[in-house]
Amino acid sequence: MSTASVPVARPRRVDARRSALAERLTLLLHSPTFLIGAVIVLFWIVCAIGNTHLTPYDPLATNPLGKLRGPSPQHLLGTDSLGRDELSRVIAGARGILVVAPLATVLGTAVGTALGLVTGYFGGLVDESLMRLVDAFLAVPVVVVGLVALVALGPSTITVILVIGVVFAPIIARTVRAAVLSERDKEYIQAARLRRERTPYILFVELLPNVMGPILVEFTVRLGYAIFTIATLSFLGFGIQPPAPDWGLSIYENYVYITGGYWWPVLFPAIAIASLVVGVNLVSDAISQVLDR
Amino acid sequence: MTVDAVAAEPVVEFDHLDLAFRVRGRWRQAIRDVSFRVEPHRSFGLVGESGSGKSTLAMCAVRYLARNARITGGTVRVAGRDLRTMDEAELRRFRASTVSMVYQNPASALNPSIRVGDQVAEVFRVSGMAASEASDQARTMLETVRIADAGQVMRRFPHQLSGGMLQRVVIGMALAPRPQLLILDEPTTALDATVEAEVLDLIQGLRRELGTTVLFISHNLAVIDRMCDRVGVLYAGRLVEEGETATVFEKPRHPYTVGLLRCVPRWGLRKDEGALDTIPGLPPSIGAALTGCAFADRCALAIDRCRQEPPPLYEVGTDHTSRCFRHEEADQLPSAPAPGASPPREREQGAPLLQLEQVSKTFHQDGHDIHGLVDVSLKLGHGEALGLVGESGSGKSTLAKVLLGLLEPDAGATLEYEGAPLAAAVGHRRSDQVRSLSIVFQDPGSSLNRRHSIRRIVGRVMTKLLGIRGRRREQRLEDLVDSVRLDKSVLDARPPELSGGLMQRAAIARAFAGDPQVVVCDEPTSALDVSVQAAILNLLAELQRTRQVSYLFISHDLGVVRFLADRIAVLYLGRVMEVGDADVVFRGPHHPYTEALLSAAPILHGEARTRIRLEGEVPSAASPPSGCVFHTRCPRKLGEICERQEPELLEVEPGHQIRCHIPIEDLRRILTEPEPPAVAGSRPD
Amino acid sequence: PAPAPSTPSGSSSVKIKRGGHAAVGCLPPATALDPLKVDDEGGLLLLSQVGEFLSWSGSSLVLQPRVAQSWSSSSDAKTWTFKIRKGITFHDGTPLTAKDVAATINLHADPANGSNALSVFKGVLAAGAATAVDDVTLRVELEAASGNFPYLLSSDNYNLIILPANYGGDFSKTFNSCGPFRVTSYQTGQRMSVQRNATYWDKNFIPPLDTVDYDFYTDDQSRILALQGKTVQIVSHFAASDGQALFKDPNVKIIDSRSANHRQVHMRNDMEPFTDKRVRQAMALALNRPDLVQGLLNGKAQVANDSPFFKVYPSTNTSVAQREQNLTKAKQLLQAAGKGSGFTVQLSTWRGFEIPDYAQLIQSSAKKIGVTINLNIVDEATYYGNAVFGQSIWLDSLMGITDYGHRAVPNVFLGAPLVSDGPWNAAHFKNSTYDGLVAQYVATADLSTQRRIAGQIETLLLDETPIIFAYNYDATGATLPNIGNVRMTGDFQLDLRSAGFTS
Amino acid sequence: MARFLIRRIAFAVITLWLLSVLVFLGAHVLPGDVGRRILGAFASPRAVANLDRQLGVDKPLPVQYLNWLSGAVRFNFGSSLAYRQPVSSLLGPALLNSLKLAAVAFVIVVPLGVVGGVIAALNRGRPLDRIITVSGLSGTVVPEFVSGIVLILLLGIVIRLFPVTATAPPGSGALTQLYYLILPALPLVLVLFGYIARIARAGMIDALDADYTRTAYLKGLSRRTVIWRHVLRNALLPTIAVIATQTGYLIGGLVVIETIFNYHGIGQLLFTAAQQKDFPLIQATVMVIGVVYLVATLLADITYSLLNPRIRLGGAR
Ligand SMILES: Nc1ncnc2c1ncn2[C@@H]1O[C@H](COP(=O)(O)OP(=O)(O)OP(=O)(O)O)[C@@H](O)[C@H]1O
Ligand SMILES: Nc1ncnc2c1ncn2[C@@H]1O[C@H](COP(=O)(O)OP(=O)(O)OP(=O)(O)O)[C@@H](O)[C@H]1O
Ligand SMILES: [Mg+2]
Ligand SMILES: [Mg+2]
Repeated sequence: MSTASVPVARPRRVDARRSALAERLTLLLHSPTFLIGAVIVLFWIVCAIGNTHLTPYDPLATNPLGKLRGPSPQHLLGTDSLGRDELSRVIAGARGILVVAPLATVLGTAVGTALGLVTGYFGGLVDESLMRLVDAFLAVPVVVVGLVALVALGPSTITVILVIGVVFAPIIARTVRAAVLSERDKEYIQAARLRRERTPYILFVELLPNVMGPILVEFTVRLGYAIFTIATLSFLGFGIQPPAPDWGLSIYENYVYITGGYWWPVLFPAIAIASLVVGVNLVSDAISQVLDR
Repeated sequence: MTVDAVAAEPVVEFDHLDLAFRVRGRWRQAIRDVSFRVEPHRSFGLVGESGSGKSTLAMCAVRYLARNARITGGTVRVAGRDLRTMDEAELRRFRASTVSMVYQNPASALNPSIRVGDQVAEVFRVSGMAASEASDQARTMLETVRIADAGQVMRRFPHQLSGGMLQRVVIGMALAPRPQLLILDEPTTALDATVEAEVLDLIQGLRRELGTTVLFISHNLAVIDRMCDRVGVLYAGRLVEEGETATVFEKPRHPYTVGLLRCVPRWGLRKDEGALDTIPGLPPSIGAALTGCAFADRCALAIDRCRQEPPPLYEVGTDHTSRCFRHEEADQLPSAPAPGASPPREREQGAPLLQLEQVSKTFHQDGHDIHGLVDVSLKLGHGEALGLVGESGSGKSTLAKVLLGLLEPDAGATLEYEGAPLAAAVGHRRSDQVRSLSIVFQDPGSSLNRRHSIRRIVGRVMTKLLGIRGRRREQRLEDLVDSVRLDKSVLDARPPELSGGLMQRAAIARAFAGDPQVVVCDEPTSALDVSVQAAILNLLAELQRTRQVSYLFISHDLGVVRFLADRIAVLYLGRVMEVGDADVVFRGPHHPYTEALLSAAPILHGEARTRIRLEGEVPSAASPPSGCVFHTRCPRKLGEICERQEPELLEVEPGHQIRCHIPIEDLRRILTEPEPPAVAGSRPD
Repeated sequence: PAPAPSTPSGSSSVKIKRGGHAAVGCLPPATALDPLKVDDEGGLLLLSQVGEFLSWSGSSLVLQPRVAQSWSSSSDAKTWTFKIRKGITFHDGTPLTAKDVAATINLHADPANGSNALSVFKGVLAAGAATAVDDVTLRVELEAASGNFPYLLSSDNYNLIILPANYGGDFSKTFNSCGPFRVTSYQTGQRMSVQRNATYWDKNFIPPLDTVDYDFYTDDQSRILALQGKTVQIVSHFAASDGQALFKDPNVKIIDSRSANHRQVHMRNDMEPFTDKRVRQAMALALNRPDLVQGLLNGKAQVANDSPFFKVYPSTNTSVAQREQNLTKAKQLLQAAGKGSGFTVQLSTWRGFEIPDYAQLIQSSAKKIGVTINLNIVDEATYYGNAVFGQSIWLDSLMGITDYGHRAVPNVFLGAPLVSDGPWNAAHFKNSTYDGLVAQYVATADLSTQRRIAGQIETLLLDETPIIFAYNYDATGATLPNIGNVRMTGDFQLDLRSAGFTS
Repeated sequence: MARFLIRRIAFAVITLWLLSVLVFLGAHVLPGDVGRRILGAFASPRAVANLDRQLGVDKPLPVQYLNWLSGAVRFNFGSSLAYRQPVSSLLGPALLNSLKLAAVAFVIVVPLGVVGGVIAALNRGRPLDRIITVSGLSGTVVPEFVSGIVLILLLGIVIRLFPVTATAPPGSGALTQLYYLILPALPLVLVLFGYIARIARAGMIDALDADYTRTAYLKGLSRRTVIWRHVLRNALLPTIAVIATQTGYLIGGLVVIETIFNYHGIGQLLFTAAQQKDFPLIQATVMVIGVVYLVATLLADITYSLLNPRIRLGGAR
């Protein structure tokens, strides 16, 4: 039945579009924001993986008589209030936060995504009531919710992950919902309904891949906030527990000494936290900018 | 401004202009060596497919370039001045007095938080006029663009005005400083045909009145034909042909122009009379390296030379240039093959395939009832194509969705398919019924899941609706993409990797994947360029012929509907105003609304017959007018009865129904009347 | 550096000028100021400023008479008679008599009132035991002999400020007692303001300061900052472990007072692996006590010898040898106990003072003898739970660190945490010989006999090591250099009766 | 407009109610016996049970909730377990203090952030833009306790520019109080600056790229006029709403800042309440924080709608 004179259309642009992806990647690799961020994050990832293999001393080895020694050739970043080597603790501290924060964020993203997909897709009463609940939840700052929950449940790494995850879920749900709202009226969803797909299929196979962009961006942003929040909770004494070489905890433990001029056990973990959050956010910023183009 | 002083030199002059955009880190050439000039008091049209660089050229003429744009060569002179040499203050004065611009979307062209009057007055304030005087001038200007109650309108914010009204305001604002040059960039593309016609009339009138030079940009050849003295055809950033509009459209000398002109469904052409001409392939993407003629890949006349060196500009007639080595043979561009001979369809006897009775659909929004559909009854026969026309918001898509079961109609509606009742919701329909109805949406970009491969998108339908899997499915998939004239490699592509036309073909493949009996096509070509549109229409016609499906074909383009539809239903505010065989509906006697739609349709080659113009815009479906819902805009309103009583949809001749108080005889008489009746706010000249 | 010798109360060492306003940076009271309920440092400090006790247990650990002029006991140490001073008036002007004192004692002794002092009185003093013989004579009949009974009614039992006989439970509104200062305003969570009590009974000790503010600071850091920033002139207490900055600061005067404040590291004697005393001994031998004293507490502590007989107590038998770190011996002991390859235990404690640091130091010491310790550090309320067996991490955990405040005599430390039926016996230590020795010790009033029995107890506890007592630390506070005569007790009660700006 | 307002207020009320349920449930699902908390670890179980009955905490949850809610609407949140004082008498002064601190931070940061964002947008893509955005971003993401400590070290201890506590001596004048509040406000300013600047920048860029801006330029208006008359108005409108939502983060930050600076505000109150597991106080504090947030966003929305003709004058036509 094909008529010879009617040419068959080939996807001539396939290569062009593929290379658009490649161009985005190059763009990312040429973005100074991304590069700086990535280098910082990578540095800490290496520290997290290398952990005690990279540290000059055992980060847990105490030496009460050698406490609070300033930076010196033996202890490049000095020692903390229990005489532990600060450099070793800063390096080893990367692991905890780089495990806990991503886990918490993944948890929050997973739950939030499911929630956002459902509320956004169904709309109506489900959406209204869930969103009001989310509003109520969000009326209280994350640190406060985290603090109260950890007080009640008792601080431990697992509870920190759970609490941060649960607290982030509504925030992520909101973003996902907004993305879903702009997707759900698209006609491919109607097409799916027309072939009578089940709701889970529509949600997870049709919708989800199309809202991955915002989810990815939100994930990286939340990751930054997770580090921020966990460090803050640790600083308040409700996060990661001793003797972990956690940065927030180190600041909490050594904070009382800064007025005495013992700034190093506070400043270096502080720089570590700041650099990691800034790094993650630079990466996140660069990704969202490139996705926007 | 004295007309004679500048008469000697052109108002706009592009001289070997090159321009590039920086995209994803690379400079990409978008305008290539464009030269043309517009003489004073003339109107120059720029046509070309989307992305050909029309708007970019316009922006060059006001030196308002995107941040990532750079002029890489050539000059632009407006009113004798080289724009590139102006400093800030000069540029400002120049913009204030010499040139104005109107663009596509009037709603975004006005500042949402400033009153309309102040925005218009601002134009006068720039030249140092006092506030009260500026405000008076603004009112006068608004009256000039025929805004009734200008005083009222001036106190409004943009969001309180309709699209047509806004565009008038914008045009008024543009003309306020009496510029030498007015640039119109698709000024009516966002408007309904009826409103478009009105706005074009207005522009035409004012231009003559004020003697303004116009640069008119449109992708619509008919609009250019109507509005412009000269035309330039832009292709991939190159001006491929330029000349007097009449000459160029009459005797095009570039294969691209020839192709473009042939793509448009000629007035009255029907699918059984022949296929539409098409231009295969795609324009090169922005920044592509071009060694030869940019069009060579798509040109049936192309010879080796065309691919090796860029053709120079040939003088092909008086003031007529073409950038083609084979400009002399351009009109010998091969035509589409003879019709696939779909024989004129015999009038269907017996039971209709699909029947809708008393379908109404009321939406509830913010406490308002919006009557999307009101008592619609329609039939669709076996293998029949029913065209559905009407302005935006008339309920076309709503009807399609009700039919498919995506929207549940109000209680009291009956839907029957092959004599069996059809449940309202798709979830409650029998699976053979679900399979039998399918749809091609308007925008393939949003109707195909951009994260899934075409194989998955189309194959999933086969699996879900036909239960076919594995090897058999693969076989069928290949057959299907073949029958929609797609290459098999498309199966592995994802929608964003495809052009609009290819995507729409894939969407058509999906619609046919479940072996449907009825395919709803909701404006399947309006998101596409004309060259692509023609191919899609041909394909739809061919598929109907080979697969014996029925279409519910929705479009606002009467030419398109005419080409494809066997019967036509005209909707207005959710009501069927007229329904009948396509020939009859086009020939008349018409419902006044149908008549107005036909009059408004811009037609190439002076075929147009301006009969009646509609005033204003469609009333809100939340509060439709009393009586005949059309009475507020009807130029043939009888009188008080129209406001009081809603007319019945009456069968005026066999197979032809009209909903109007005017007796059929009178409607027939109108048809033969030589002189169109005067319309309120009449022609400017 | 040697601790400042404690100057006997009453003798001014510096010249002070009268008048002025001073601010004290102190911990906020954890609860409303109720003499019955106060059990925290912030609260007891404030009570000591407003209230007056029968006697004052200063840094010498020798009682100084206050409301009581003198006291004596029957020969069996079961009946005690106190002579009450005449001419004392409450802040509201009513005169104080022995009736008020008896009422106060009985108030605390009645279990129905849930006084915090009950734990001290338990088994010694029952409700109604105190009677006013006349306006100036108070007699107290004990349930069991107690050689050190006056300490139980002294400032050492910080709840026991003397209240009027008609006390109605509204102290946090009236603040009516007979101490050197009277309250002018009280803002919960922020500060208490007082003015000198011009009618204070001891005319030699009418405070030179006109007014004093007690500003509440939750954490040590901000208190220290406030002192350095001269926002406050006196800091009632900072943990010696946190005070690094102040010890170095030439613009700050440290006040410190030897005390019996200490931490007990209990090991469950009834649970593996601590059922074997050799394992417990090994744990104790792993600690380097001088390092702890220096490193953890900046030298403001003394090494302890795994019994509550700290060097500060006059009754302590110092001839018993001090236990020292000996890793080799510790490993041998573990080997002998069949734990040569080490083991893993969990150490529970709560987050406060230097305790988490101490826990981490124990952890790394234990590591040296092959013992892995996991830390479980919770908040205070969680750690103590309901404070009864089965409902308290403190009493149920395999190993834990518990904070014990200062007591002027070791009786409480010898009893509740160590005797077989002791309510705080977190170590689950059951030893009848020990119980007998303690009973003997408590009933003894004579110092040399006390020392003899103490020697036996010390030896026994060193051998059994149910609990590690590694150090007892000084009470440390600080003032600006222009403030003089601030004195402190081991309980961090301040004696500002002669404090003021130096002239 | 009226419709919008009613709807908006109704939403706020519903949200508030949900918040009260969440807070109440939170405090009751969490472990902890009220009687035990009051009487302390060493009280007898009988006394604890007695007290529980007196306080009504042995009643079914819905009854307790209603009791609590009916008190809460009258600003009566019961008694603090730790302080044994009406919670409201603690909350009032603390809230006032926090509002003072927040106000100082806002007064500094809002103009700074908006101006920063506007400048960045006007220099889009240039180094100045990058500097503002990246430094803003860095300030935003660094926890307050980190920046707070560094600021204390620098401004309070090394160069002694500001006092290191937040509370001015009693009886000091407004200016002195302000002086004491600047250092604690700075970490908050750092956090918010980047955020506000970012939003203002985005709003500006949207407005700069909008067709109506092009229209304005093509009218021949000067850049100045275009920006002041056409761009800023539309650009900064969304910023208002965003600034209000930042009160949430602000209060989160207050917990830390007030702890570091020993400032008797709602954050410190919450932190001590949390440490002491003083649930009535926690409940009330969290509730008050939520109310402050909701009121702030409500006010912002109302301001926004008053300034936005689209909402003020209702839908199209
Ligand atoms: N700011 C920009 N940055 C990058 N590319 C641009 C920019 N503006 C336009 N382009 C590209 O330049 C080409 C020409 O665009 P232009 O808008 O002039 O086309 P047009 O003919 O007006 O099309 P349409 O009919 O769709 O309006 C297109 O490929 C477009 O994608
Ligand atoms: N989900 C909805 N909620 C409220 N009103 C709706 C909804 N969908 C459509 N409408 C209204 O119903 C009327 C008919 O809309 P419909 O989309 O069917 O028009 P249309 O003829 O397809 O217009 P167009 O040519 O613009 O596609 C319009 O007034 C529209 O505003
Ligand atoms: Mg364009
Ligand atoms: Mg439609």
